[in-house]
Amino acid sequence: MSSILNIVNADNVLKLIKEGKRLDGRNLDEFRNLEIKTGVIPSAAGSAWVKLGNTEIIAGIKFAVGSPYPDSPDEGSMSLNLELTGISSPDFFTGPPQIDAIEYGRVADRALRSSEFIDFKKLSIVSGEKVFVIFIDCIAINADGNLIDATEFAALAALLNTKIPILDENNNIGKELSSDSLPIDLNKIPLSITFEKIDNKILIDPTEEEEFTSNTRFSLGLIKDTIVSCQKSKGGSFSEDEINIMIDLAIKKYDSIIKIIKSLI
Amino acid sequence: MSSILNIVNADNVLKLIKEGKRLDGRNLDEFRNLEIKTGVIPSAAGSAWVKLGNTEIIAGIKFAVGSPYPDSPDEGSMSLNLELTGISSPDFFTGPPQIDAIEYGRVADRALRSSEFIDFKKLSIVSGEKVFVIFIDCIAINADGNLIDATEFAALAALLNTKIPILDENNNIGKELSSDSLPIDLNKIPLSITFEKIDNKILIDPTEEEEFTSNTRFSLGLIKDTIVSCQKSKGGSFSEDEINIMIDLAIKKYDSIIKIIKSLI
Amino acid sequence: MSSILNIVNADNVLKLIKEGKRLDGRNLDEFRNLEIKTGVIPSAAGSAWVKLGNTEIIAGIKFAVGSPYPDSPDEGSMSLNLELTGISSPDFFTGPPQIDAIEYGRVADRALRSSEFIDFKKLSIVSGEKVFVIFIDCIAINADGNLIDATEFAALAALLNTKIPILDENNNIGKELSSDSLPIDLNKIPLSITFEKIDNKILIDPTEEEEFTSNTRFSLGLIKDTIVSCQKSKGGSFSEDEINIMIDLAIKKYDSIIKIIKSLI
Amino acid sequence: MTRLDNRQIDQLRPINIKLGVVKSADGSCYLEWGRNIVIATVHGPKPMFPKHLADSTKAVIDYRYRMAPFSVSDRKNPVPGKRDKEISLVSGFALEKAIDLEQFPNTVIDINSIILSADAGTRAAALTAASLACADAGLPMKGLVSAVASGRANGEFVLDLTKDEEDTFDAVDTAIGVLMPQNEIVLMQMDGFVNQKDWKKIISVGVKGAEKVYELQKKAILEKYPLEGDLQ
Amino acid sequence: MTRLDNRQIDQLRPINIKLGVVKSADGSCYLEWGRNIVIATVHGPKPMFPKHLADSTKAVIDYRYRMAPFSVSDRKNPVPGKRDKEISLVSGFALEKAIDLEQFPNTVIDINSIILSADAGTRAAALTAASLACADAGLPMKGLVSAVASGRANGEFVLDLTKDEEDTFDAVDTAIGVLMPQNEIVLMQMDGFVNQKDWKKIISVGVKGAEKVYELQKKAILEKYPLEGDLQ
Amino acid sequence: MTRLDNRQIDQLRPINIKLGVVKSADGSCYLEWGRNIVIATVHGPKPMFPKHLADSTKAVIDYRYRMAPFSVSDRKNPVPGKRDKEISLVSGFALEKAIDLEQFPNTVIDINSIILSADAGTRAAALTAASLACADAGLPMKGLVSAVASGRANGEFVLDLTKDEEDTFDAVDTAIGVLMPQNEIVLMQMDGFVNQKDWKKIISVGVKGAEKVYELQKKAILEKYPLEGDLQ
Repeated sequence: MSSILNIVNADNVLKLIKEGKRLDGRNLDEFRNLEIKTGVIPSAAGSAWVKLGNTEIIAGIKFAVGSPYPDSPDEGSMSLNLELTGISSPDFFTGPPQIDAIEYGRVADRALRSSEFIDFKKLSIVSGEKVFVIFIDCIAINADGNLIDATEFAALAALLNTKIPILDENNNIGKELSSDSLPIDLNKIPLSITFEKIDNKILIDPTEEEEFTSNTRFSLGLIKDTIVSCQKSKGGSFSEDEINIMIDLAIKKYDSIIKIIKSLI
Repeated sequence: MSSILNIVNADNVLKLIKEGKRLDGRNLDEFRNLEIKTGVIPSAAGSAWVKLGNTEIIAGIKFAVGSPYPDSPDEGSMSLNLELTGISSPDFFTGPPQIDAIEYGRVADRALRSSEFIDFKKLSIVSGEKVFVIFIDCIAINADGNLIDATEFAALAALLNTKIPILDENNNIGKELSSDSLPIDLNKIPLSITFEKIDNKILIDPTEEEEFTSNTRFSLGLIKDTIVSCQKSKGGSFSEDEINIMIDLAIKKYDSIIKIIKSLI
Repeated sequence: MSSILNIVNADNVLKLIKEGKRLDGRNLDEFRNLEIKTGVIPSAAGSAWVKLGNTEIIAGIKFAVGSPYPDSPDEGSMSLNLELTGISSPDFFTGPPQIDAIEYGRVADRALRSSEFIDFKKLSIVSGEKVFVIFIDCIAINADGNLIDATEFAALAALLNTKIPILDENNNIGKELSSDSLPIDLNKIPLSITFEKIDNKILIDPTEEEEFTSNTRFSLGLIKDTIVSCQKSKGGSFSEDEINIMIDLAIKKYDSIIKIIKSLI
Repeated sequence: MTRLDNRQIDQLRPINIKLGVVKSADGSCYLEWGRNIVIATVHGPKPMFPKHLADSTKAVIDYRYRMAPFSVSDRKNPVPGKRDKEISLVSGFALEKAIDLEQFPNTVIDINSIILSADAGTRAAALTAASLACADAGLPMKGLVSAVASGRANGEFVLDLTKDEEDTFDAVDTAIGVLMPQNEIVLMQMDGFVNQKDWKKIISVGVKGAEKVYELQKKAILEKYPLEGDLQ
Repeated sequence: MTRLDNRQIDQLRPINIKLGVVKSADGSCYLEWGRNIVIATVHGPKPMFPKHLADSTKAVIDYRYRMAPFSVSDRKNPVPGKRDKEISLVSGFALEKAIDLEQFPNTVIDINSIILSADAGTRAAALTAASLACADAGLPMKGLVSAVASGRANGEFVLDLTKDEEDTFDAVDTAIGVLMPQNEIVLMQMDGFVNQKDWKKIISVGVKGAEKVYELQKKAILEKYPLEGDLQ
Repeated sequence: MTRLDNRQIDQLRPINIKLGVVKSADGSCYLEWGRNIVIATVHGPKPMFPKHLADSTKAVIDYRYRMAPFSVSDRKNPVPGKRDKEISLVSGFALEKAIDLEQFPNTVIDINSIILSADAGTRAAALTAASLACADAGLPMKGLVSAVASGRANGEFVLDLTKDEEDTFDAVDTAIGVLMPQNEIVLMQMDGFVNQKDWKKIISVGVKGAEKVYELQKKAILEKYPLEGDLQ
């Protein structure tokens, strides 16, 4: 992060991109290798360890019992939190969440939330009083670009791997997990797909060097060809055409990645 | 605030004050022009926009349902908060309240509170359990001196303009406002009147330049000739005689200002 | 704290220690004079003012009514907090607790807690719902070394001096104290005994100069010859033999100090 | 087909702009947009402290979006939350291309927008006002950021949704900020559930809507600076 | 007419002062005032960090008023609240005229007062003790700040109210700090409901009460510094 | 006599070590210890900011022990608590003698350990992993810190307690960190209720257990650095 290496490499990234090439040899529209292991954390109700190239994120799920929101008295809720700590970079501080972690976490959260792939109505315990709250905690282990998508994939994989805890007689979370999975609609699994623009070329799944070189980011959340969320970020701009191109590209990518995610179930 | 302009002007303020004059031509015991608009914020239960010379404060009222204090189980309560943010000055930080905002807000709050012009006993909902809490949030839009009085006037005007919300079946705040005003005793409306001392001259309603030049402040809260609060501030001192003079001066000023406030009802 | 005096004195401390001597003339295994006054704070339910040489700590006890922990529904609880503020040193900040205060407070707290000398089962009010919470607030008035032991002694003395408040009809803390002392087992009173190592010599009850000179600390919590807690701290090391020697030394010291503590009852 | 508030589907709510309202600021803008009320101020450029946050090649924008506690239905805690921080971040980014920041290396430009009253579309209103406050401050503008929300409500593609429309069952809401007259998209945030074809339509509605906002922005600038208006 | 605690209406509670009680501080004061107990310490002057907070013409006073968690009826949260911060601010101001700050440009003087036990009048007790701690620190004093509360309880104008008197139905409470022997008012805070004539009387009672506090302060200084006492 | 999990009383749980797992760090270690999972990383030495925190004679260690929110039975708040801070402090101290810090004056070495899954003995596991991450970072090591818990459960003196053993009625738990091969105790924290004779036995069991941990640490280093292993 922000190391001298990035500055040196920015030059190389830029030179290659002019020829439509990338430092790691990928095509502009090619994702890095995606590896996912689930059930890696025995203490969690669900967990996943995602490697997207050299970027690594661990997601763990815990349940709590909370009050429902007044406008949805019969629905559980969820909360996604991304931690960028000193583990993954000397520049990340331990302490209050910094702005990058807030943005990345919120973009990943919106993709999951808007898709409505979890049926929160089935996570009510006592109508109007007690519901399940799903805590999705994501921790960056190695930061090499595209933390948004890696976070979203890790959260997804962990949720798909989750078992709901057994409640005790007072409707509190017990020590054991049941055999029940989360009420998930497998036809509505949302993916986050992130682009950067360098020298007017759009590239997918950026590395840290590419992010450092680029000044324009676009993230989409989608289910097949249904769009559920988006975020334009950083100081550059896109034309309407470029937005449309990225929409089409993201839709094309959905199938290959969702296959990897669904293979975990 | 603390701009080079203030330093330059301090000299001029000082020169003029020796002749009993002020930079803006006012007499020492003269308030700036006071303009108040109420009902300016559709989302608030009451609101006011105060212009005192170039100083501008917006106050907005919201209600919440809370628990009463143990020693007054049948009384509602109120909380005044002043925000000095980057909006009104590059020197005000967004974030935790800084010491000026705390002091000004507390001085204004004490004037309102000690006067007992609101009958909090009529703001109980369920005895000992639920009461109305009145939140008075004041935001400085332009800071040109005497934020204490401007804040107090804005809070007052907003309270006089407030309608109590309708409660829903569970005694929670509903979306609509009733036609009921706050239970206010119009004979007990307190005003804050603030003085600064420059070169042993007492002046009323200081501008920012005057505040910058002065090292001694005195604020009074009063209802006609009844005193309800006071605050001496900054590093200078007053004689007992000077205090008595300011008390008399404040009482003289009460009528003209209360007329403006009451004209809003 | 961290004054130039400490740097100068470090040299002298070191020279003397080579001859087995200390700057204040004590033997290596000798505590400073310990004076304790109890009942010094009329507003507290129990209090003590401890002077250990020039180190002075005031401890005050307050009760609150709280919920029991889920795994001990019939037990009260306690919380020890040490404040190192600007009162005792220009280097202690007022504000969030700094790391030294956290460590010293936790070491003192563990000695008290592990000893189980307070019968928390007798501090239940309504089984599973309401229990007494004992707040032990310790404030450093003068910091001249060994704040850990002085804090623990002050907390102990205050607890031994404490009267339980009378509850009102709603089981809230009333204004008056009863004549009931805390349910304390006088055979289980734990003492904290702290050592530093300088030039391979072990010394007990260090002054601030000695702490500044030393890079290795060891604190024991014990009841006669029963060990209830320990903490090794700072950047140096001990051999297993040295640990054993300190255990024996601490046990030897227990009687003389517990006599002073018990004389307060 | 008209809407709950009788607007056409591609019609903006009434927008009322006044520049230079805050005397102590270098630039400012008061903006009413339907029931939204925003004030934006600009202070700077001024030297950046602490210095290690400065950029030696250009001015840094420090944009803060805030909601007054009384601007929403239930009183909002005045401490900025994650949503406020995220909106501040991406809105600050959106302003970067509108100002010639290279003219002021090692400085910071403080831009503050406060929502006094909220009724959907507050980030767009705040950004639109902030862009005008920058112009009012005499900053060297390359263009204006014109922002608006577009989306779907009750089966219609509509411009500039109200809170009631945001709460419909099929609502899609896309906030779009466009650098004008260059017509470049500098802000875009969306929540919803919509097929790609429809969403592209929504974006198109939004971009066209931003042009309407731009016309109003230009008009407001020309009103205050009749002789200098070089943005038309 | 005497009071609940049998005092005359213009009589102070018993005050007990001891200087130099905190060995590590440059100056200190232990003060019992009725059931109030305060310790005040002074550290400095010392260089101010960070430097941009320093004043190149004089020393800056950093005064902190704190209440021990166990000093009041219900345990007080140790995190300073708005009341603590306000009292710290105005009390620090009150000390400025008592010390020749111009002798120490670019420095800070840390003054800390902690209330160990509270029974009304704590800000006055803390300020009185702080002023003595400054003298004990050998700072160049122009005078002492002598503080006390005066007010009304049960229809009487009384000096130095207790908590019980503060809680009477017609209570008025005015904290007054006077720079002595100059007789200048440097602190004044009031809450109540009282006509101007009566309040002027209360102020007068307070100023006279401060003189009584000053006599006790002088005595305490002379006890510790019998030869150097130039404040009588 | 064996234990709940069939171990011998002086037997460690299975330990699985992998060095160099975090690409962006200067050194790193993944460690499974029974059901505990830890990752430790090292960044540095690098210049210390702010400078007044630097030590002109040696590198400063900034060690942070953290527990992932999902590592324990009830979700842990991600904000570090007093326990986290205390463990970070004493564990950082424990590493000081293991590294030749004098080689890097005015710098800081950031060492982070995060507990991903917790089942008793997490501070020992974290410290053991941190020490290996330092070696992996190529820091000039004087030795390794080998840490383990020893104690009593159900009347037996046992090495490396599990959570179930910690919860027995007579449990004593002593975390011990030993600088190896020097055999110096650099960390020791204990809670319990045990006579001195038994506790000395427990310490002895712990020190011997640390040697076993050291053997596993050496093995892991030799696996990754077969030619350079000068720690055997």
